[in-house]
Formats: sequence, structure tokens, C-alpha cells
Amino acid sequence: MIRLTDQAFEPGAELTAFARGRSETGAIASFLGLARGDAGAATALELEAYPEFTVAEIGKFVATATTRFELYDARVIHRIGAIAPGEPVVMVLTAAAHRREAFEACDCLMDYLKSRAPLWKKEHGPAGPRWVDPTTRDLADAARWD
Amino acid sequence: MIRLTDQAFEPGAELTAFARGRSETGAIASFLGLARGDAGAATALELEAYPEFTVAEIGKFVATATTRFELYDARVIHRIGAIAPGEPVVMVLTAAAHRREAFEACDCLMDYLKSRAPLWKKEHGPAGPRWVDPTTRDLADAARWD
Amino acid sequence: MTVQVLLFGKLCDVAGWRARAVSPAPASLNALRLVLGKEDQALAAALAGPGISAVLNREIVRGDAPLAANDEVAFLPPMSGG
Amino acid sequence: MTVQVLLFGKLCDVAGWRARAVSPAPASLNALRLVLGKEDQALAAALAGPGISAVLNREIVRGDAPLAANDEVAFLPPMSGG
Repeated sequence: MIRLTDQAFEPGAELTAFARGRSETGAIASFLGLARGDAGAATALELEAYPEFTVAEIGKFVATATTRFELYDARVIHRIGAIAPGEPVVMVLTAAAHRREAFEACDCLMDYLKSRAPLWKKEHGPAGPRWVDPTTRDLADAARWD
Repeated sequence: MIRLTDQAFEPGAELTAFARGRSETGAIASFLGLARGDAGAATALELEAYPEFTVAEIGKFVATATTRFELYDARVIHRIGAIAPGEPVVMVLTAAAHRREAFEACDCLMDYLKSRAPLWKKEHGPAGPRWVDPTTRDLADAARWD
Repeated sequence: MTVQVLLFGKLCDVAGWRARAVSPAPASLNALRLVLGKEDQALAAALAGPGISAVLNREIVRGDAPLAANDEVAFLPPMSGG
Repeated sequence: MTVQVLLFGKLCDVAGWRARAVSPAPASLNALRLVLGKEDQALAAALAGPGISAVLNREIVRGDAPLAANDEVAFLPPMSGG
């Protein structure tokens, strides 16, 4: 349900596996976050986790979202370690009877991952590395669901 | 960009193709609508289109959404003809720099497809066939973007 | 001198046909509605119902419009995809 | 009688280490903060900064908490994933 991985993953294969055999699910929303190159300004991302704690915390949040949005299922895949531009960083999948719940749950989970899940992101660029803080918008987005 | 098809399609392969080679896209949202079985109450869906007109109309709406939400790209795949429970009916993919725009565009496109695109849906169940009208919620959802 | 008429969704079921040529071509969309309705009261009622759109040569038309030979007219009931 | 201390994100860069054993085990989280800060003023300032969370044996702790031998304490800077 929650997977941290230091290996590249294949988003299409994840979606196929998630969508299989769902005769009662009407709606699957998914979000895929890719490392942006920012036209050369970012050469790589580095993601750090506190592995068991991070998985457990994300799992608690997913369980809450599953109840709140009446999901049939949810899945989070998050890269850790070094990530090249264009590579998938995160994928969230949600399954529900109807589209509104699937969309909102996916949106809510992404907002959580951006500023509240125990993950730390470093950008490596021509000017050297810098730790990325959540933006004002990230914080406001996450607060929408409180 | 817009595809109507009377053949089953493979959502994972669509996502993989859409996500390929995007070093500046930070965010890909996708929605996959599946035919629900409704625990035996629905045995099949049938989707009718006015093919060239339907593709052209959806194309106009996608072009507007692409500008409005500053998308890099968008893709709509819609089944026509007979569809069995559990099979994909529709898939919408959106690519943007940031997640909010990708999510909103995907949501907006789905609302459009549900009640404003030239498509007609018939449900075949034990009680016989019936044409599906958009629900009050579908109409309200679509009006959010006006 | 014909126009091609297409029906979709529940309009098909009401009329019992999907496509037909109407000859001679009526002068306008409203005249075509009258011609179709004269032969089929259920279709007349359905075409006058809420949310029916008319499409002339693949462009949506509000209200009336003149018709010419070989035009394609489609009547569309309320839409529901996805 | 040691506690294991873990630092993440920018706290690692400030301190120059990621994990260390502190021995003897301080009696509380606040006592541990003092021990770490006494040797490293930059780390003391960073740990007192906004948005630093403490995690004791994989549970988030607000404020102070007693420590026991073999506890694992992690200090987490503001989070940003996705």
C-alpha cells in the first residue's frame, strides 16, 4: 500500500496493477510527480526518509483518507535517494465508487506528502545543493483539508 | 490527443506513453473511469458518439482547458460501443508544471465529458436497457468551471 | 435535393431510425422539425423536449437556420459520457 | 546506557553527522537537546528553530519526554516530499 524505493519505478505498470479486477470501482484517480529539470537549473533531486517511521506515518494518513473519502483502495509509491530530471518521484493512486471522492483523496494525499510526510528533499543544481522547504502554497494546500 | 475507440484500451500503457520524455513536466494527473458492475445491477454499458463531431467538440474543450490551466499536454481516450463491467470507459491525462493545474484540468475535463460532450450512455441491466441522464451532481460539477 | 438527418441516443429509440435522407430538403431547421414531426408525434415531442441540440454540418446551431441540399443535420439529446 | 540519536535533512548538514549514540543516556528529551547543543552551537540553534519535530521510538513527541536506555530519538526539520 505504501512503498518507498530507491529504484526507478514504472508508473504505467503501477496503474495497471492497481486497476486490475475492480468490477465495483467506478473511479481511479492518479497523480504522478516527476523531477523537473527547470531548464538546467536542477540537475538532480535527492529524497531522504526515516524509512520505517515514514512508511508508518504515511500509512496512518492513508488510512484516515480512506475512511474520509470512502475509498476502496489507495496506493503511494515514493522514491528516495537520487532522482534524475524527468524521473518519477511520487505516485498516488486512489479508487472509489465515484470520481469526486477519488480526485479529492488523491489531491489531499499529495498535499500531505508535499509538506507533512516525513520526507526531505534536496535539489542539486549548478549553484550547489539546497534543501527545499515547503512553499507557502504547499502549506495552504495542505491546510485545506484540516 | 483525443481518441474514441470501440476496443478495450490498456490504461497503464497510455500513462507510460504520456509520461515519457517529460523533463520539464512536474505533474501528471490522470483519471480512469471504469464500468461499474453495481453488484449485478448493470451488466454492460453502451456508449454512442457522433464520431467526427464528438472528437472535434472534445478537442475544442481540451484546447480551452490547455490554455486555462497552462497545461503542457492533455489526452482523452473514450470507449464507444459495448463495455463490460470492470473495463475502462474513459481516461483523461493532463501534464503541467505543478500539481494544482494538472489536478484541476483533469477534474474539469471529466466534468465536461460527463454531461457536456456529445456522448450518450446506455446501461444494460436485468431490468432492460436505459439511457443514462447526467445526474444533478454531474450538472453542478460541470457548472463549477463556468 | 435531400438533407441527411441523424438521431442519437434516446431519440433513435423514439423514432426507430438512426439516419435517413429527407427529400425534398426543407428550407430550414424548423421546417425539417415539422416534416419529421408530422409523420411521428412521439418524435415531434422528443425533438421539442428540453436539452435537445441541433447540429448542422458538424456545427451546433441555436434556434433556426436555413438548410441547403446535402446538408447534414443531427439532433442530440442531453449528453452523458465518461 | 545509551540513546541513539538520528538527524534528518538540513539538521544532518548542520551537525555533520547523521546518527550517533549519546552515553550516558540523558534523563529527558530536553536534557538530550542540552547535551547535543553544548558541543555544537549551530546544532543547538537549529534544534531550537521553527518546525523541528522530535520522534521517540518512532512516535512523534510534543514538548519533553523521559528517556530510557536504548531509546531511539530522531530530530526532523520541516518536511517536504512529493
